Amino acid sequence: MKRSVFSIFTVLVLAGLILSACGSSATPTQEPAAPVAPAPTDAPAEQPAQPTEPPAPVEKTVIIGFTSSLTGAQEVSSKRQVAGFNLWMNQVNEAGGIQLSDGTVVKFEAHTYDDESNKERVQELYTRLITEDDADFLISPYSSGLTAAASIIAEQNGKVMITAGAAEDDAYKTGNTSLFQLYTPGSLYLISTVDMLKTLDPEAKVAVVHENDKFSTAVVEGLKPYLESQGFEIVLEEGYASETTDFGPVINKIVASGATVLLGGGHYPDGSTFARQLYERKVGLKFISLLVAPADSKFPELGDAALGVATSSQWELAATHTPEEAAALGKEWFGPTGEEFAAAYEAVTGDKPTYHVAGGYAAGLVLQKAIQDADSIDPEKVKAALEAMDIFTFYGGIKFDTSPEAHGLQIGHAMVVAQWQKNEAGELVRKVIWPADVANADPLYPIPAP
Amino acid sequence: MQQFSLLLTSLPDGILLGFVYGLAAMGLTLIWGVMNVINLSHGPIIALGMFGTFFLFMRAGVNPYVGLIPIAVVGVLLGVLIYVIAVHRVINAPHLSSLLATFSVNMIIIGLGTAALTTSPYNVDFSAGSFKIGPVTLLGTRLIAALVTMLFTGGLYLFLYRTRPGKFIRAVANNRAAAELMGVPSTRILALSFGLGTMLAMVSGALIATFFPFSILAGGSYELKSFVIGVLGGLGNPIGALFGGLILGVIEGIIPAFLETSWVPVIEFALFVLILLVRPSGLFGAKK
Amino acid sequence: MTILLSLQGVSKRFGGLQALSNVTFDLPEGQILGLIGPNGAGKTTLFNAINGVYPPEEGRVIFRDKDVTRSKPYDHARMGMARTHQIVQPLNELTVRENVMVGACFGHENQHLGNAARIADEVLEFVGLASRVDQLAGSLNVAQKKRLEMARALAAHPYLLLLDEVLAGLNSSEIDGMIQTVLKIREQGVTIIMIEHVMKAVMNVSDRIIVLDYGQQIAEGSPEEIAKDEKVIEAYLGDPKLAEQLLEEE
Amino acid sequence: MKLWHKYIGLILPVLAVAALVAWPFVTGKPANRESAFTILKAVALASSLNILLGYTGYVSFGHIVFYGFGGYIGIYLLTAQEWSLWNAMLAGGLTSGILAFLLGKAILRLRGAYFALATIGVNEAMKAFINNFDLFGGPTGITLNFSVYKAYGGAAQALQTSFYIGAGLALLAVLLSHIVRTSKFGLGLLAIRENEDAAEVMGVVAPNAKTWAYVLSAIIPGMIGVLFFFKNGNVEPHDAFPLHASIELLVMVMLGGQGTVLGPILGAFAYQGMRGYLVTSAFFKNIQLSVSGALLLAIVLFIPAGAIGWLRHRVPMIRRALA
Repeated sequence: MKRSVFSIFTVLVLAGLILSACGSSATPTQEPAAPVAPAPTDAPAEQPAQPTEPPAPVEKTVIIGFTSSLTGAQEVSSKRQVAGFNLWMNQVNEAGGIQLSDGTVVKFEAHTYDDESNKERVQELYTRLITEDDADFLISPYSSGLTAAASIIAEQNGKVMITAGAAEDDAYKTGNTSLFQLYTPGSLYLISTVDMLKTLDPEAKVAVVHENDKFSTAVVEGLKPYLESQGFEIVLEEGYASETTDFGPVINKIVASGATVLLGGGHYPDGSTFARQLYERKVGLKFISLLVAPADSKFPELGDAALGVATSSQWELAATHTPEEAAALGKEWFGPTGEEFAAAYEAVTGDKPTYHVAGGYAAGLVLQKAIQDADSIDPEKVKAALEAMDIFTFYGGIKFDTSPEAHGLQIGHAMVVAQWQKNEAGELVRKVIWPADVANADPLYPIPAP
Repeated sequence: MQQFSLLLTSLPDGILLGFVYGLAAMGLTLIWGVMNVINLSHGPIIALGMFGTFFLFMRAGVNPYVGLIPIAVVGVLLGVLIYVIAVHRVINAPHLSSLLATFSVNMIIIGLGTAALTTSPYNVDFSAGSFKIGPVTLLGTRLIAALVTMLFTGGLYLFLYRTRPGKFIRAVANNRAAAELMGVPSTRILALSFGLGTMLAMVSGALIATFFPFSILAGGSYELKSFVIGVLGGLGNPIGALFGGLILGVIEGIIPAFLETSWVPVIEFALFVLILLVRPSGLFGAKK
Repeated sequence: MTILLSLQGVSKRFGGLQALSNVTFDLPEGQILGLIGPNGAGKTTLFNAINGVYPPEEGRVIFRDKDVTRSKPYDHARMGMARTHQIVQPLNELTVRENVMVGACFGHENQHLGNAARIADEVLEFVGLASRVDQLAGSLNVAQKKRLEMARALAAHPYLLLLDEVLAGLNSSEIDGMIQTVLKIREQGVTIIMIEHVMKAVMNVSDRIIVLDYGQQIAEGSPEEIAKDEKVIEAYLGDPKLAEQLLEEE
Repeated sequence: MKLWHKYIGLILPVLAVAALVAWPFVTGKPANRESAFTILKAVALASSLNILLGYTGYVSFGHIVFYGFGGYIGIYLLTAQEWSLWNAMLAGGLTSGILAFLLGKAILRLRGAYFALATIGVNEAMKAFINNFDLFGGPTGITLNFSVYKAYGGAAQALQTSFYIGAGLALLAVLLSHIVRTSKFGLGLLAIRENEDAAEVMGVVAPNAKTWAYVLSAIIPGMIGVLFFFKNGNVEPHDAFPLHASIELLVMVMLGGQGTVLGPILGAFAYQGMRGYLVTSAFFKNIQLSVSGALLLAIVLFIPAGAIGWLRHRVPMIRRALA
């Protein structure tokens, strides 16, 4: 008896959940207006009405849609990217929004879902963002794989999508027209590191050891030919599975190969593990550069294992780009300085910004600039403004490829090399060591033996 | 020659890790042996053990090896709790029911864990030094972990063969109906077995945390390893699991000397399926 | 007279136990062969050897002029051999009709579902389960499950029917009913081997009887001959008087 | 009356799928189309799995391997060999079927939990292998060029088309499930599920029947894989062989009631509907996995036969209708 009562209860609970699920998704249909009409048609419809009356300040809220990885493998970097974006949005809104020449004031609102670092629902969620939440512009999820799936939804709906954490090149070579990449493409990630190495130690024997995933493999594909063209010997090339925790065998191979320099890595979890075990095993490499992980502010949790580990960074506070630099290059400057940005971020979170934060912030900044240039929020005009954009911000140069073969690929941005070094107080700090003109420290080369 | 020196340097590591993998698998295989349940909440339980070390050591400053004691106690209690709530009702149902019941426990733990701890990686910054013997570097944490595993294996052996509850467990594993007729309180024994299995998983997690970073999701790959090890050593044979763990550790040490590291899982899982087909009772079990 | 089934020196061992040794006999078409012997004599093992569940290590099983020693149980079934199990094995979550249809569909006639349903209804009528066709097999009582076993075997319209203790656990009127059923089956031209402990029935129905003891074939002959066989009486019937009584009971 | 009776077991499932297809059109919202696609995909996969799990009684924990393998083959042919989507889908389904045939010959000898473990091993080995297989792009996977969509009327039209194809595949899976359930072959499978040894004695050629059931349960997942990765625009190893998706499929079949045509459909609705709701709900967002887990546990413990099974046991009248 008791048992069947419970069964009925369970069925009821389940039924209730399902009903409320249907109910919640059904509610928007009760809105009187037909929401089916896409956003672009709204704008022209209103414009003819305006000349009849003197332009009163009309406030328009532009909705920015994106998913983020609140859980799963991409969580750490994804959350930083979102934090950067939110900082930009709050600043713009607090400053009263963007003034257009017709008197419209544009403010922003973010709509977001958790993609669980999983491609299964990304398309569903982006479709929901566009059609239910009426998002006007999109920011990409974090990581190349998720972005590739989301970009198709952006493309089919003609929505502009600014991609931040999606460095891998392929996604921009698919013939799409709506993606705009902020990051330096994956294939160019380690080019500056190789240039630096050339000046430090042209005889270095290089081991290329990387995570076996989309992004890291793309980086390595770009790296290898460049290394060879610069006359370096690659003594080991090795991929490891993403979930690897024991790097012992890999490290033994590095030792056996006689390598003096290690280039590679992948994302945060594997990279931090790799660095720690390299240190524990006293491998004694002269130089280590890993992707992504050392760029995160959590990296010094490794203690001394972090010392000397370098990374390619999209942006570093210490080497932040300046209006003077822009002027020297003859480029237009836009947005706050790096110091202003960093101070604002620290005021909100108490943490120093990483390049993922900067990327998120810059995504907003680029959109703001494009809306200002277009003097409109019409997607086509904004897209045209993005295609014409050639500016400098604290994050660096931003210019998009407009050729049909690689539309939206970032071609204006350069990477810096950062390395964890100790300051006078013995604390670990991330120093910029390359390019020489922006560096605030000399490379620690070779890394002192543990 | 290079391969030989690679083997020489990689093997000891593999063996030391193999012990700890074996300990995790022992928990899985004990539960399988006693009640024919494949515990799909094994992975998250391992992860809980990892967080046990993290909170005791990083927050309360307890030495990780002393911390094993409270973790083991919590493990037994947690296991009994899981058994009573989720497993007992489906113990005689078809396999699918117990698989899904333990999988729902998996979802519950991961869900709560994600809400409380996020899925970010955690690190236990603990070192027990390292020893260099010729070209071979042995890490202290791994050495101690292997020793602790041996202690636990010995303890488990003594418990199963020398104590009354242990004998009851073996009786229930052998033939539950007959054991019940002889007056063995089978429900309590089943709950205790589940508790022991959970304890072993948590302790192995606690040890792993001293050398690898982890997140609430980290248990998944150790759970898969435990399946492989369980089958290598013979499902239901806790001592076999230790040898299975050693074999897996050796495989992980050897393969990279000949192939790219990324081939390791291919070979592991192919071997796993092969052994299931050829010798389902494990390498050390009687031939079927 | 055509020989339907022929066993030639069939032997089977389980570990150290010699379950069957050198069992040899010919079974002509249309006969009922009784198979008796004490518990553990190897009767069910012999069935398992005949229908391929546990193929014998030595010897040959010839069915309808084909060597089927190494064939699988389903090959035997498809050649026209059907059996019941001593411990009933109903397909619990299927209906009674579906259970019987399995027999008709996959036996040697290889019937379509439509025909199989018709045959199932006929056979269930025949064994007296017509009122339960839509019930789940798991919900039947033991006697009904025994009839279901029989119905499944019959639905295959086999040449050879192996009956493993279909009378066990039935009361005497049920036994009489079942005996009539068995005789009716024989009338349809089906050859039968039956394992049975109820002597009255075996002696009554069988054309010939084989006695197994410790896997050995200790006697073979007509019911009368068996009843008088010293070895049989010693091994199985125990008491000659008891044996005579059994024979006279009819 | 007789005819109605005969086909009611098919009509209800088809109506359920049809309602799902109609939903985005009635509400006029493309987001619902995407949600409907997610559910249709689940219906197709769960109904396929049901042939093996529900009818034959073999618990596969790695069924998603056919989805990933077929998907990879199809996407490879679509990009590198420039096949049409149709041919690529057929090829994906076919190769998945062949894989199931070969695998089935080997691992269907195992019973119970051993079979379940072997299927996990196969899935993980395949994922690791593809990760190292350069022809399929290794870890980078394969990315579709947008020009591929041009042949289908551009990206927007291609997504619409994908939805129709997905609906077609779901319907196909349901039909297949119904045909198997009501066929002689299906009766043999049910006999194997109930008692494999007894079934063999009655003449069911279990090894062949099981293998064919495995093949039939693998073909549509292979085709769905091609379609999904075509729609998603790329395929990577860890998206193609997610172990947890295999388990989710089991949960769906279990929720609705294994061994019935309608069960997996309802299960797919309930599970995907619930997950979709929990993921986007402000209240449950953070603990949605735990809530799903607790609900699943309650169902496993208290209604193990699933919704349909529960009804069948209590209301014999509708047994035929819900077959």
